[in-house]
Amino acid sequence: MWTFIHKLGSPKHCYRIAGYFIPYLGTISIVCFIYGLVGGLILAPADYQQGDGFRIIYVHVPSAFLSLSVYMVMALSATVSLIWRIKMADVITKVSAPLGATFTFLALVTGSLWGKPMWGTYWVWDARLTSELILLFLYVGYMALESALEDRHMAARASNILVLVGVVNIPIIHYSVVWWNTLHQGASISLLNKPTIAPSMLYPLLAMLVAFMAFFFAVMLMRARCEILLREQKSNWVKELVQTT
Amino acid sequence: MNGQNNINTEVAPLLNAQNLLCERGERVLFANLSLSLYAHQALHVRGVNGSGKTSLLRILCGLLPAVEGEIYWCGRDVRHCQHEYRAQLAYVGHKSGIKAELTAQENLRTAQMLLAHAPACSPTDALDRLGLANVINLPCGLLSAGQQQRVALARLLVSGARVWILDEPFTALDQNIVALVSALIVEHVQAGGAVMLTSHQVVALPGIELNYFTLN
Amino acid sequence: MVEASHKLYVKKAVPASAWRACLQVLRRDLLLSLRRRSEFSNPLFFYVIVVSLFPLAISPAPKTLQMIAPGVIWVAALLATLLALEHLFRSDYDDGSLEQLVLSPHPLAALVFAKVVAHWLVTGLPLLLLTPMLAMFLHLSAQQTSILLLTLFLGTPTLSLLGAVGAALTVGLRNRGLLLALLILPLYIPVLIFAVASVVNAGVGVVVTGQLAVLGALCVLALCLTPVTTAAALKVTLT
Amino acid sequence: MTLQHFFSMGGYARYVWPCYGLVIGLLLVNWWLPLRRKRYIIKMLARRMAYLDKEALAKERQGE
Repeated sequence: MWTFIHKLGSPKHCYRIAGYFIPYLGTISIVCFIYGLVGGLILAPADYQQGDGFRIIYVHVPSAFLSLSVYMVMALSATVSLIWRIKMADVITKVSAPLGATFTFLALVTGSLWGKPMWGTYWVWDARLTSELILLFLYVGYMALESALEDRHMAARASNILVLVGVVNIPIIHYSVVWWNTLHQGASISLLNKPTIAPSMLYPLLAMLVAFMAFFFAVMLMRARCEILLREQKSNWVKELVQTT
Repeated sequence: MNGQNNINTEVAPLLNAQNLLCERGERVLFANLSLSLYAHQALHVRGVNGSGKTSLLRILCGLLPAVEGEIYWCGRDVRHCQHEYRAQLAYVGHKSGIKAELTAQENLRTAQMLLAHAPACSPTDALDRLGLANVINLPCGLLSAGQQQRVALARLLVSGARVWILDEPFTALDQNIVALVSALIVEHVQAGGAVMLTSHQVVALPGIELNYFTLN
Repeated sequence: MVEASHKLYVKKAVPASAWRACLQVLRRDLLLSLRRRSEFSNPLFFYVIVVSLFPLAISPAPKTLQMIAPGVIWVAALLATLLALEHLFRSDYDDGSLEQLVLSPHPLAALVFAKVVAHWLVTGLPLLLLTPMLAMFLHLSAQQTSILLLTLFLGTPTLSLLGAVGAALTVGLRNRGLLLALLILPLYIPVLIFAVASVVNAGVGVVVTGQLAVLGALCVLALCLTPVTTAAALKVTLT
Repeated sequence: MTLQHFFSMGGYARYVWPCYGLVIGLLLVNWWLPLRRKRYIIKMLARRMAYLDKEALAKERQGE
């Protein structure tokens, strides 16, 4: 086990391992995506309350879930990088941020599009939508700091610290927003609590969740490979690789 | 004390660095560089501009983490004796570290408090030794660059640290002040301390033998 | 040539303990702020100006002003603290005394905490002293004003402490003003929510001890966690 | 589940289809970007290495 972790430290090895996993993750994500789409859009019965509008949850819930779990992945790799000083963890944190921001943006847009038929307005200061919005600010702040610092090592370590500060604040922000929401709008049903889910509705949702997760890891590893090539361009394994392709 | 300072290399060196590697941006400044500094020793680090002299000094005083390599203080890894290592080491870099609005005395009092080691001499004595007696109560902003550099060097006396790491200490100093500072360095080395400095001028330290370390 | 006979090590003073070093850093920073008044008076003028913009922008009617007053004062205080955070490490970074702070054997977290306390005394406290006047501008009742002062007293240290982390992360940058706001404002949201809520509830006569307790908890959390984080951030960005 | 009903999404077509379109669109873009970037990096590194080799060659010839 230890040699495996040690191997992860070497960029050459990471590049190869990432290359090995990408096709598998890609196929998983495509298969689950298709099943989720077919199941969600066609097979699942319409919701008695929201009619067919509820089908947006097959896209909204996975992206909302992903927006938070990507931040957790970044927090994990930031901790690994700060404590064990594995340089590859910096690569993972850096490449995951734009993906996390994309998922958060998707969650916001699909949430507001779902809100229109239910509540009549595009933007509703619902607790979860508001914390998604703040999460988007955290992502943007991370990416801004990462790109502002020129020196690569300093940029990585400083933004790792910011991610950890962010991860401590996420639950605080979430619960203060939820409390603030109940204060002003009373305990009205929150837009996003899932209606009672029949199994035929649930499985496509789980499939979409798996599809999104597999998609995230596949694309993150692809971006990581690009970053590794750039960072190790002077080492000879990259030179050989460039010559062979 | 005879002219030749006796560096007994049996005892562990005050400061010892093993195969350091330093990068700036994508460029490797130096790789597996080893260096040791003994008590009673003055070391002149030489190298062309951009050869990484300043980075080396900053690595040795703990400001800049080396990409690879270990640093030992009196034989023990720096990470285990942080307190003593930092208390016994004083660094004067390109930036003087002097607040312009404060007088020289106030600056030195803060510097004195910042170093846990028993302060050697009071701020006024240190400023006397550097010939700054007449400007003690002036805000440092009004002092000339040479005078501000001397206030920074006075911090070394006040701190009582055993190892002095000086980055171009003689810039902006005129001849007799350079002699004054050299005398202080000699006195410090003879009293058992160690000095590591970089300088573009010829460094004349009468009374002690100056070792060289060139960075290519 | 100064004759070198004068013994260099004159007398053995007592070694400075971490506590006295922190006090000295605090005293030095307060002295510096007194000699550089513009740095801490600007955020205060900004605070007053921003608050007095709102009656012009929205409406001078006491009813509406009373409704928006807590939010306006708190957002203005937030932005004023953010403005003042620029100078927390910047001047020390420029003249190199931040390096001396990092090189000191005393725990950097304690020294940084002393600096943040000095910064709070120079910006947080004056904000507090100005607030009664601004509360009067916006027709706040005495009860609400007292609760507002209490929330500011509990909230501004948290703002300074959290802001210090952002200031440390962006100390080396050129265009850091906006970046500091982008990094730190999301982290200010819980303090803003609970503070404004307790002032609004106080106006309605609801018991506000709960919100104040949460504000106190946020303050204590910031007191414990941020000095260490700021020290780590300084060590990273100072190389 | 007639085809016509499917497209109208029970009257919510205006909200469901833009959502799915946007999601699938953005995911495809995110999938395609690294592919293009990797090709670009490989080409750029190849060009840079060719340039360095040429320079080294030129220096050798001067050396003789």
